[in-house]
Amino acid sequence: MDKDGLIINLEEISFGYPDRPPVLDKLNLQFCRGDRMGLMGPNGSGKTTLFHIIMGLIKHSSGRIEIFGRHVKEEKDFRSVRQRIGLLFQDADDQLFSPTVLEDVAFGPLNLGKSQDEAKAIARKTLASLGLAGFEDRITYKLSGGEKRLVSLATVLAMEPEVLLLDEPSTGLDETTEKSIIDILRGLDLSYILVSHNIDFLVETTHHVGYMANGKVSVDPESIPHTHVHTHKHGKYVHEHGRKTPNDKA
Amino acid sequence: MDKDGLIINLEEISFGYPDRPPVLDKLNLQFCRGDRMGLMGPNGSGKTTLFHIIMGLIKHSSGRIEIFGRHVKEEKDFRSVRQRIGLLFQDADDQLFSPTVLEDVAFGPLNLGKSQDEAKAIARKTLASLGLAGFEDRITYKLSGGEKRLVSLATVLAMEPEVLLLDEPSTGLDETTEKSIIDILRGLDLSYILVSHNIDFLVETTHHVGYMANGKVSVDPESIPHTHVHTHKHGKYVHEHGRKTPNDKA
Amino acid sequence: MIGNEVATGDSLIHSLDPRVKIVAVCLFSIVVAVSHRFVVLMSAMGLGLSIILLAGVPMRQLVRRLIPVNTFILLLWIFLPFSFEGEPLFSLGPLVGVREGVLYAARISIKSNAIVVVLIALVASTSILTLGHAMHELKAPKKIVHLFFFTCRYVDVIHREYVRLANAVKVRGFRPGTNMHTYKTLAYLVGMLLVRSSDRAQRVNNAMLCRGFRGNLYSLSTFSLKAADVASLILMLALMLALGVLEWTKMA
Amino acid sequence: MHISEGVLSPSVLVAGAALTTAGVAVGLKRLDHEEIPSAGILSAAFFVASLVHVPAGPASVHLVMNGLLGLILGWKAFPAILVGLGLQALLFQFGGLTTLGVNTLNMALPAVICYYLFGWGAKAGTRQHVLTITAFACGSCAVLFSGVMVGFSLYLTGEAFLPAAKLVVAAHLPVMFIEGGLTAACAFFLRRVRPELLEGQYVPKSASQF
Ligand SMILES: Nc1ncnc2c1ncn2[C@@H]1O[C@H](COP(=O)(O)OP(=O)(O)OP(=O)(O)O)[C@@H](O)[C@H]1O
Ligand SMILES: Nc1ncnc2c1ncn2[C@@H]1O[C@H](COP(=O)(O)OP(=O)(O)OP(=O)(O)O)[C@@H](O)[C@H]1O
Ligand SMILES: [Mg+2]
Ligand SMILES: [Mg+2]
Repeated sequence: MDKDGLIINLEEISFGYPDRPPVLDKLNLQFCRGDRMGLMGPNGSGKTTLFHIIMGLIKHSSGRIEIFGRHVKEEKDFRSVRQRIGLLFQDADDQLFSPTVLEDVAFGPLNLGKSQDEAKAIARKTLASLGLAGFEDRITYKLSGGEKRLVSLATVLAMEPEVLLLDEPSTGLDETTEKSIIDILRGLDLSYILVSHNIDFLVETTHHVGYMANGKVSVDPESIPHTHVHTHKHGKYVHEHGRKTPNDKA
Repeated sequence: MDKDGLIINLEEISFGYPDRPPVLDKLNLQFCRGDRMGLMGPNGSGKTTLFHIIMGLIKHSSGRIEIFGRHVKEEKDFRSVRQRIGLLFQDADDQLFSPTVLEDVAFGPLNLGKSQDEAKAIARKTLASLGLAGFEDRITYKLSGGEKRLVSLATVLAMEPEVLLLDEPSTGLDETTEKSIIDILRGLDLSYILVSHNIDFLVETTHHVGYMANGKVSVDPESIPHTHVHTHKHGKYVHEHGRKTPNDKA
Repeated sequence: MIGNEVATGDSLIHSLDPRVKIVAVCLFSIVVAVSHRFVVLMSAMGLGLSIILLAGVPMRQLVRRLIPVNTFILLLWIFLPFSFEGEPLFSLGPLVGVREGVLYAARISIKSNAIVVVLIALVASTSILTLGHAMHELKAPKKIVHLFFFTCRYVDVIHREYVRLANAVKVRGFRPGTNMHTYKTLAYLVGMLLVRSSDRAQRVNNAMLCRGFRGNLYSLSTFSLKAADVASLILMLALMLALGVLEWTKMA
Repeated sequence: MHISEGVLSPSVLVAGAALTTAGVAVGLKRLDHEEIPSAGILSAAFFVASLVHVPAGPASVHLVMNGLLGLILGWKAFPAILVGLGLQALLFQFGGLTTLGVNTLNMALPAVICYYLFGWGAKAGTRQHVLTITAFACGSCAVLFSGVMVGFSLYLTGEAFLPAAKLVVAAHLPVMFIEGGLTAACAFFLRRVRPELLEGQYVPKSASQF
C-alpha cells in the first residue's frame, strides 16, 4: 500500500463496553485515499463501534490511531478529524435534530465558521446535488425513512469531507431509494468505508470488502469468484434472498 | 378457506395518516386459525400500521374488520380483541414499562382480573416456558436486547392469546437469540402473523408469506418452488447472500 | 445513569427491610434538621458515621457523594461568619469574622453532613426501585409511586437518545461556546428529545392498552418484617428520642 | 439551585413541605391514571435535559427548563418536579429529603405561575413572534422567580443569610437570559415539529386520536 495515500491507520485497537466482552480486539485497519471499501459482519460485531472510535466519539482502551498522517488521541485532535471525515449514522433519526432541512444541512458549514448566507448557499447546493431541491423548508422529523437518509447524507456532504464513513446507508430503504443512493455514491469523488449487510449493495458501490468478526477486520483480496447454486423449499415457497419476494417471481 | 376457522377478516380497509398519502388502500386480508403467516414489505409500507389497526390502536377510515366472527368497530369491541390477540411491538423498550420482569409479565393477567397470586403464578410459568426462569426480579431496563425481546414475548404470552401479531421479532438480535426465538415460535401452539425483513427467518417460522406493497397485502399460495443459480463478479469477490461471508469461503 | 448506581453488598444495613430504612432515615433527618445543640449534632454525626461504616460504603463513593452538599456549605462559609454582630474572632481586610457566625456555619456543616451521610447509607444499600416499592408499601400516593417508576424506567432510554443526538452534533464540528448558535442548537436538542419522548409515550400507551390497561397500575411488591428489622426500628426510635430529649432539655 | 439539607429553619421546611403537598395534590388531581405513563416519560425527558451543560462565559450552567415544563404540564409540573428532585436527591445527593418540599416549591410554583401568565402565547393560532416573546418571558421569569424564592427561603431562615441570598438571586440573572432564549428556541422547535405538545395536549390520546 502506498504509504503516502494512507489516510486512516488503526494499529492494535482494543475496546470493550463496561462489563461486556471486548468488542474490538487488537484490530488493524489501513485505509487509503481513493479507496472504496465495504465492511460486513454479523450484528453486534462492532462495526458501528469502530466508526465511532475513528471519529473519537468513543475512546479506545489501547492501540494507536493515525489519521491523515497524524497521531490522534485527545478530543482536540479529533476535532480536526471530524472536519475532514464525515460519518453517516446508522439511524437517520439520530442525525437530524433541526426543525427544517435547510437548517440541518447548514449546521455543519456554520460550525466550520461560514457565515449564515454562505452556509445556506452551501446547503442549497448540496441538497440540489442530491436531487433534494425543494426540500429546504420541510420538517425533518416528518420526512419518510428514505428522505431522512438522503438528507442525512446531505448534512454530511455539506461539510465537504475528504472521507465518508457510511453506517448501513441502505438498510430499511425501498429499492428506488437504494438505487438512488447507489447512483449518488458512485458519482461522488470521495473515498469511503461503507457498512452494509447487503452484498448486492456492496458489489455496486465498493471496490473490495472487509469482514468484521471476533473484534478484527479481515480484508482478503485473494478470494476467488465462484458460482453457487442453492435450492430451499419452504412449503410452496422457494427460499429467496434479499428483497426479492414471492410476488416478483410469480 | 374454511369460513369457520376465519379469525381475522379485513375487508377493504383504508387508512392514511393526516397530510400523507394513504398507507392502506382497500386492503383485504383473511387469516385463519392454525395459520402461520409471514409478512414482508419495504419500510413504510404499512406493516406496523396494519397491526395497530387490527388491535384498534388506530382507527381505519373505511372498510370492515371482523375478528373472531364479530364485527369490531368501537374501542370497547377492541378491548375484548386485545385479550385474544397479542401484539409484540417493534421496539421492546416500548413494551416493557414495569420496573421488574415479574411485574411486567404479570401486568396483563392482572388487567384481565386475575388476583395478585394467580397473576404471579402465570407470569412465573410463562417465563419458565421461555427458558427465563430466574429472571423474575431482574430490572427491565438492564436487560440486554435479546433478553428484552424474550421478556416482551413472555408479557404477550402471559395473556394467553389465541393469535399473535409479531412485529419484527428478530431484528437487531444475534444469531443465538434469533435461533432461540425460532425454536420458541415453532413450539407454540398458536396462530400468528409475523413481520420480518429476513426471509430465512420467515422460512423457518411460517407456512406462507404475504407481501405488502401499495397499501395492499398479496398472498400468493400458488408460487412454485424453483432453483436459482447466480454468479456475480465483484472485483475479486464473489456475490454471496445472507450471513455467509468472504471468509467462510476463503 | 441509574444503571450505574448499584446497591450491592451484604451488610446488616443492606439486609434491612427498606421500609424500616426509609422511616429511620426520614426520622433521623427531621430530628437533626430541627436540632441546634452541638452535643446533639455531634452525637448525630457519630451515629451517622457508625451507620455508614456498618453499611460498608466504599470511601471513594462516600466522598464523591458528599461533594454536592459541601459545595453549597462552602458558599455559606463565605458569608455567614461575617454576617453576625458579636465577638470578633478574626478579620480579613475590612471583614470581621464573628464567633456567632462561625458557630452558626459550623452547626450547619455538621447538620448537613450528618443527614447526607445517613441518606447515602440508605441509597448505597438499597436499589432505587426497591425504594419505590417501599414507598408504595408505606402508602405514598399511588400516582406518585407510578410516576416515579415510569421516570426511572425511561430516564436511561431517553439519556441514550440524548447521547446519540449529542454525538451527531459533535461529528458535525459543533463546539459549544457562549453564543446564540450554541443556545439554539442545545434548544433544538432538548426539543427533539421532548418530541421523541412524547412519541415514545404514545407507543408505550399503546403497548399498555394491548395488555388490557384501563388506568389501573399494580405493584407486586411484598416485604416482611424480620426480627432484626423490628429491633433496628426500635433502636433507631430510642436513639432519636434520646437526641430529642437532649435537645429539649437545653431549651428548658 | 437546590438547597441542601440542614440549612433551612424548621418553619421554612414545614411551610415549604405544606405548600408543595398542596401543589402536588392539585397536580395529581389533574393527572388521570391513564396519563401517568406519558407524564412519567416526559418528566424523564426533563430530567435528562436538566443534566445538559450550557456554557455561560467561563463557567457552565445546568438547564432548569421549569418554564417550559410549566407550559407543557401546567399544574402537573408539581408532581413531575417532585419526582425529578426526589430522584436527584437519591441518585446524586443534590438537595435532600427534608428540603424536598422547599426545593420542589421553588421550582414548581414559578412553573405554574408562568403557565398562567404566559401559557396563552403557546396556544394554537398565536403568531410566531408572540410565541417567541411569551416563551422567552416564560423561561426567564420562571428562573428568576425560582432564584428569588431560593433567596427568600434562605432569608426567612435568618437575616444572616441575606448576603448569600442576594448572591443566589444575582447568580440567576445571567441564567435567566440563557433560559429564556433556550425556552423560546425550544418552543419555536416544538411549534414547527409537534405543536400539540405546546397546546396543553401533551398526553397522546392514542385511541381517540384519529
Ligand atoms: N452503548 C453501549 N453500551 C454497551 N454495549 C454496547 C453499546 N453499544 C453497543 N454495545 C454492544 O457492543 C457490541 C457491538 O455493537 P455495534 O453497534 O458496534 O455492532 P454492529 O456491528 O454495528 O452491529 P449492527 O450490525 O447491529 O449495527 C454489541 O454487542 C452491542 O450490544
Ligand atoms: N404516527 C405517524 N404519523 C404520521 N405518519 C406515520 C406515523 N407512523 C407511521 N407513519 C408513516 O406511515 C407509513 C407506514 O409506516 P409503518 O410504520 O406502518 O411502516 P412499516 O411497514 O411498519 O415499516 P418498517 O418496516 O420500517 O417498520 C410510513 O410512511 C410512516 O412514515
Ligand atoms: Mg451498527
Ligand atoms: Mg414497522
